[in-house]
Amino acid sequence: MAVKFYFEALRDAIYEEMVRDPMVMVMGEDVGHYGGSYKATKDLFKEFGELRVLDTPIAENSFAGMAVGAAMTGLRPIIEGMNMGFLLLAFSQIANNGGMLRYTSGGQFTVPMVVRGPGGVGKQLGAEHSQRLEAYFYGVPGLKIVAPATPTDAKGLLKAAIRDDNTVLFFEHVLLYNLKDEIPDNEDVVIPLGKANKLHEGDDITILTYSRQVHHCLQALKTLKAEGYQPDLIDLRTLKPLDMEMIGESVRKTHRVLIVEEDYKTGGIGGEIVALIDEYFFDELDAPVMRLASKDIPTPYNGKMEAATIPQPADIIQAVKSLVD
Amino acid sequence: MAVKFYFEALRDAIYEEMVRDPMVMVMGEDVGHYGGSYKATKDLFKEFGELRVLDTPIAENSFAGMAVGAAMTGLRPIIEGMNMGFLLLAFSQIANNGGMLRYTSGGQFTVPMVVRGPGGVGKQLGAEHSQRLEAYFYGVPGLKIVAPATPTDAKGLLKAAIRDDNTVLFFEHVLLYNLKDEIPDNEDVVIPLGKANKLHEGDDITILTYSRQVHHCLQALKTLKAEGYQPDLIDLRTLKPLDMEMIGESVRKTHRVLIVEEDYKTGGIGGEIVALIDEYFFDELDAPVMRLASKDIPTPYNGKMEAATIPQPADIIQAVKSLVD
Amino acid sequence: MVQEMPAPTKLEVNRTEGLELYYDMVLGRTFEDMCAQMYYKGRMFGFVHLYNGQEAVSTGLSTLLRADDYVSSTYRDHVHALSKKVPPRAVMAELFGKVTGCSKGRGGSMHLFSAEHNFLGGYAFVAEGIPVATGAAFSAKYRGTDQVSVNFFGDGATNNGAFFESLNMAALWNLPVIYVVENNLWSIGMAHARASSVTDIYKKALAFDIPGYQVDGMDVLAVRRAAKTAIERARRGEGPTLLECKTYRFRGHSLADPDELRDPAEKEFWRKQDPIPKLIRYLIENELATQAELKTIDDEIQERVEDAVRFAEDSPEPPVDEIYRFVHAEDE
Amino acid sequence: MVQEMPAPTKLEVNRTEGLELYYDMVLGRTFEDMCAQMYYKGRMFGFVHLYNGQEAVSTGLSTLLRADDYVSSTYRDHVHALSKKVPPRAVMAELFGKVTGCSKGRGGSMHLFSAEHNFLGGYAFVAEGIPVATGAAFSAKYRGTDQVSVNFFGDGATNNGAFFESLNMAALWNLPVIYVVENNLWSIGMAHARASSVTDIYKKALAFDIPGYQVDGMDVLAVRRAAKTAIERARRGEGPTLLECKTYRFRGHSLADPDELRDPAEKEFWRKQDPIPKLIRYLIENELATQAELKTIDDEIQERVEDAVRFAEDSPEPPVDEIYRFVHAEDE
Ligand SMILES: Cc1ncc(C[n+]2csc(CCOP(=O)(O)OP(=O)(O)O)c2C)c(N)n1
Ligand SMILES: Cc1ncc(C[n+]2csc(CCOP(=O)(O)OP(=O)(O)O)c2C)c(N)n1
Ligand SMILES: [Mg+2]
Ligand SMILES: [Mg+2]
Repeated sequence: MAVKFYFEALRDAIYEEMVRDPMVMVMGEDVGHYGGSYKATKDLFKEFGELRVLDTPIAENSFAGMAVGAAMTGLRPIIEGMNMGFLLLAFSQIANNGGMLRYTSGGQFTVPMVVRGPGGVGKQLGAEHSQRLEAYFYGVPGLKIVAPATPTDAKGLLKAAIRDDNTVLFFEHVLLYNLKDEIPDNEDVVIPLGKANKLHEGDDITILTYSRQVHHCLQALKTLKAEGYQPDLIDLRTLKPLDMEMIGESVRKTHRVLIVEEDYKTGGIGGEIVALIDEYFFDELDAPVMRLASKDIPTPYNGKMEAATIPQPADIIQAVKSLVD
Repeated sequence: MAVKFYFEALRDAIYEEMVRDPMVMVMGEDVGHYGGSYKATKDLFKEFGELRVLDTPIAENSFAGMAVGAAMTGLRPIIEGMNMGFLLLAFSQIANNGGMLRYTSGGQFTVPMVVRGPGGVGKQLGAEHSQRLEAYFYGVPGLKIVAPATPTDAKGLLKAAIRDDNTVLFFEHVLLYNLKDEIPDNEDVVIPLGKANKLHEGDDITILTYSRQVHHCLQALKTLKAEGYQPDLIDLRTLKPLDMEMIGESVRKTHRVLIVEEDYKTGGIGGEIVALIDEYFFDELDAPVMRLASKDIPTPYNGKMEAATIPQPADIIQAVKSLVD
Repeated sequence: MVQEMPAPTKLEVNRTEGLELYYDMVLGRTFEDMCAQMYYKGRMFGFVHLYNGQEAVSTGLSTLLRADDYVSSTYRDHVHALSKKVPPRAVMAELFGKVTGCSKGRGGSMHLFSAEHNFLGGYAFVAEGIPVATGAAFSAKYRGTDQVSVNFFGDGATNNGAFFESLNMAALWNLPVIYVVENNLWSIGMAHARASSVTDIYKKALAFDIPGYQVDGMDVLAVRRAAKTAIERARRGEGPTLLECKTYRFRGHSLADPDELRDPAEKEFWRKQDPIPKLIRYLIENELATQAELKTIDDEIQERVEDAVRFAEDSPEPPVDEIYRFVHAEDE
Repeated sequence: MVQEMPAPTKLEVNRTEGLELYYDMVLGRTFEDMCAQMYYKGRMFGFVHLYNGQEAVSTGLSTLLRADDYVSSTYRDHVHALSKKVPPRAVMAELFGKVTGCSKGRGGSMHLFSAEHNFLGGYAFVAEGIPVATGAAFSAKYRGTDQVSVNFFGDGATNNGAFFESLNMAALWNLPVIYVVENNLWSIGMAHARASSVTDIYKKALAFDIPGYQVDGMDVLAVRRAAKTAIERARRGEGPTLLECKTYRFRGHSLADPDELRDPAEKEFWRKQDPIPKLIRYLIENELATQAELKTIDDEIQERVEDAVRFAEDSPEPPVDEIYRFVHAEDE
């Protein structure tokens, strides 16, 4: 085991996959000489050269399209959005071609591309740098969407994403890059996409969450356990496709569900999860599934307002009590 | 009363608003000399000139941004997406500025812009021309989203959208432009945003739908009524904000809900509606809210496959029976 | 860097080459005319954009390409696919929505693909294929092959950001890509001069320091000459070229377009430039072929296109229960 | 159309003008230095991009603008706002996240706005403000006013599609807009020459047939000269201008940037071009001001900036229960 930061875990994953497969390459703004805005590709260009770690101009739409063309013809590009929000500019390439081209080509072409970078609400970065694209892209057919909460998951899921033959959107969280964790080293950690992770076994409520909110839930868990609550805490990890098996198994056990998400409540992923739980496990529910999500507002700059925008541990504790008691 | 096509109703709305307010103008590809891909702006440039009916180059990202700047400084631009799908290229301008700029500017600027054009699944137009952006944009804070199903609603809602000081996404349906309807003429038809429309009173099930699926539901209704079913059929018309009042009143009466939507099931608007109904009316429900939506696939070109992709009247009839019986 | 093309040498093509050019252009023309018939007969739906009038561009480029070179296109892609040797049967069957189509009936007119022929696709969004073609060129360079990537698009696409972003990157990295602008003077109902502040598109190459050429897109030999230069440059790893071909479409934008805005005199003027009769005159004058021989080729092509229709007619539709197939890479 | 600027006439500015330029540049410099202090003291958060070194550009343009002219910027927007006369108090308070800030504490460093001053905003996405500024120019033309719209952005933004799309439209419709490129040679850690295939940005005006100028962005008088020409042209309704100002930022990209990639020699070279000492020499040599007078101005500005900090410190935060306010136009 070795202690690694989240950003190091990402870098290790990219490094190991580039060593394993010469077709794996990275492109994006400042991924080369600068090492990536959060150092996830630090010094990789020194080892692999400027073509495999390609510094691009500020042209998200076209470098995403370039990645599509490269992926169709044998490469496995990893594109970094310096902030995932900027990929709004590449929405058409990611949706039309990353998501749909394999289908429209009748299965002739695959687009094995990973689109990764920082998402989520940071520390007063302002509205444009605090978007939650996982919700905007959620409906696009053909895409897989991942959002790791820990260094170990970051490494294992990124390696799986790089090896996946579909286009995978990989949402890191801007406030998790400096999170530390013990990671098994000199060993090939690959965590399959589509599998959630049970963080705490309990039977009085199911908590479904992902990315940074996992840590808010873990914080809330301490208090809740001290007060005798036993939540079944699940880190979804892969947002699309969802691990309905683990979710169902938990719901059948707890009959109560709380979703904790950092994306906007309206149009967020939580709504989809509620609908799926109703569809498959409605009779198991003792209460409506509750969504604890960000407020439906552009993220304000002011610190207190920003904090009030996203779910906090206290909100989670309160929500759990309101559902269980 | 006068009989009008859906595209004529749109044109009348734009014409009347341009006459009423000199700051209202239209911009987009082929909106001028060509009259709009579906003739919604036919010959308007002759009356209002080329500056007020502005033919733009094929540059969605920038003409949307131009509309933002124009709207911030006194104009009320209506931008036409020749197909709404193309506005994926303008996602950042629409989300960042149409949706969020008023907030980030502390309320100093408003962006009274209407983004309109054909959406939905047409007749074998292929995947890229058959997208459902209402779902992709749904989470963006600050936006309003409208989707009229009839010529009267098209006219009344478009006039309301043009007068609204927020950015409004206005989804017409590519297969409805030639729909005919009686419209009260020489009279100012303005239909407020946010108000749904009850198309049939009934008490055994609530059907929530919008745009072209309204007509599939009306078709299904004939059969259902003949067989003694009495659905409460609601055309949502405005997708954001939703008319929770009318929805709630209906749910309290029927205790059963079917959502019929043309957008993708996964990540569609239906999921949000299910979650809201659970949140506010869970105890009223005798059965889980059911979603009848498009399959989670890029729209195939083949006619039979395309038809199988979206909900058909027969599916609606079957769904109603499965819920009511 | 905006350069003059070398003057034509007396005899540019031999008999075999000349006949190949003729065959390819007539195949394109005949195929598209048949599409119009089939569309009006209700055999194909959606937006169908025909290539009539622009054949010299596709033929002039693609007849010089290798099988392993890449071609990508727009929604006006039937003939680009044919020139890259995608069989008429596979293209026609796709337009009929049949499982034997080159996209297995899932794509349709605007989404033609053929991995086997390195035809990277029709792209339905304007300018969408430009970055993709640039990426294929990047891939060739990355893998150390000498493959060339050719991308066809229209004048309207050159006002879109992706055009400029891509040319800049191709220039920065010396990518083996050829940007072929088919300047047919119109973007649906928008005249080129109303959409572009500088109408000479080849001059935009200056902004990226790459070679830009303007050629008569109604003269297959002129296109071929420029194509040779650009392809050799790309093959040698010297970088991209912007090639503007002045051409014209003989039909409306799509079969749904009333085509009311283009001046009849303008249409008439360009009809006289029809690239096929022009090549015929060249072949006859230079005694590379006789009228009789050309007639034989015409008949052969007519039969081939009719065969394509029969094939499409007789082919099965994709089974509806396979509707989810190909969404993910997992499903074969 | 890429033109040479007229040679400087002997005395370009009178005492009043000279002192105004001096005041505006020193205010920008002093304000930004204070921001750095406050950031390190934990008074402001997020990404804070300082303008040190580039003052001659903002000052050279905006001191020639009218109150009703429009200015828009990027995330590096503090000084552009100040030059457009947004009070230091309002800008500092915004950076502190206070309700007295120019965006009421909702926007922050990258989202400064002031309707009162026609400051159309900081835009946090690269090149995002370019179409918006173009739209404001369109609006002026539409409303028949002679307002001018000035947009500041960096060299990196000129590789983005929005730059090209916008210049084309501004040229087509002769919009009164001035595109001011602050070419500081770097986009974060990306050297301009690695990102742009043609490093002379002003030459890209050729692709749109509009005037393009390149000026010494470290010389406020040179910038002012070009600005005058461009503003008058726009005011007369003759159309857009692309103005490339060669400049340099004296600090890292943002206060979070380690700034390890730029060669110390390069930094040293540019430090010597500091526009403020350059203007001081000019004012003294031409006897437009004395050292003592300038010192008085420095003190005045220092006090004004400290006052802005006190104001920001003492101002209240926006009430959290107003968190939904301003999402929709309906809420005042
Ligand atoms: C991004 C995008 N915007 C708009 C359209 C609608 N559209 C289809 S073809 C076309 C005109 C394109 O003209 P040009 O590039 O000259 O190609 P041509 O059709 O003349 O071959 C337009 C506007 C589209 N398909 N994609
Ligand atoms: C669309 C978009 N992509 C990437 C970024 C991240 N980013 C912020 S500033 C910057 C560099 C911009 O350089 P330049 O345009 O030269 O302006 P400068 O910072 O030098 O003033 C980048 C890549 C962004 N903000 N927006
Ligand atoms: Mg054209
Ligand atoms: Mg710069």
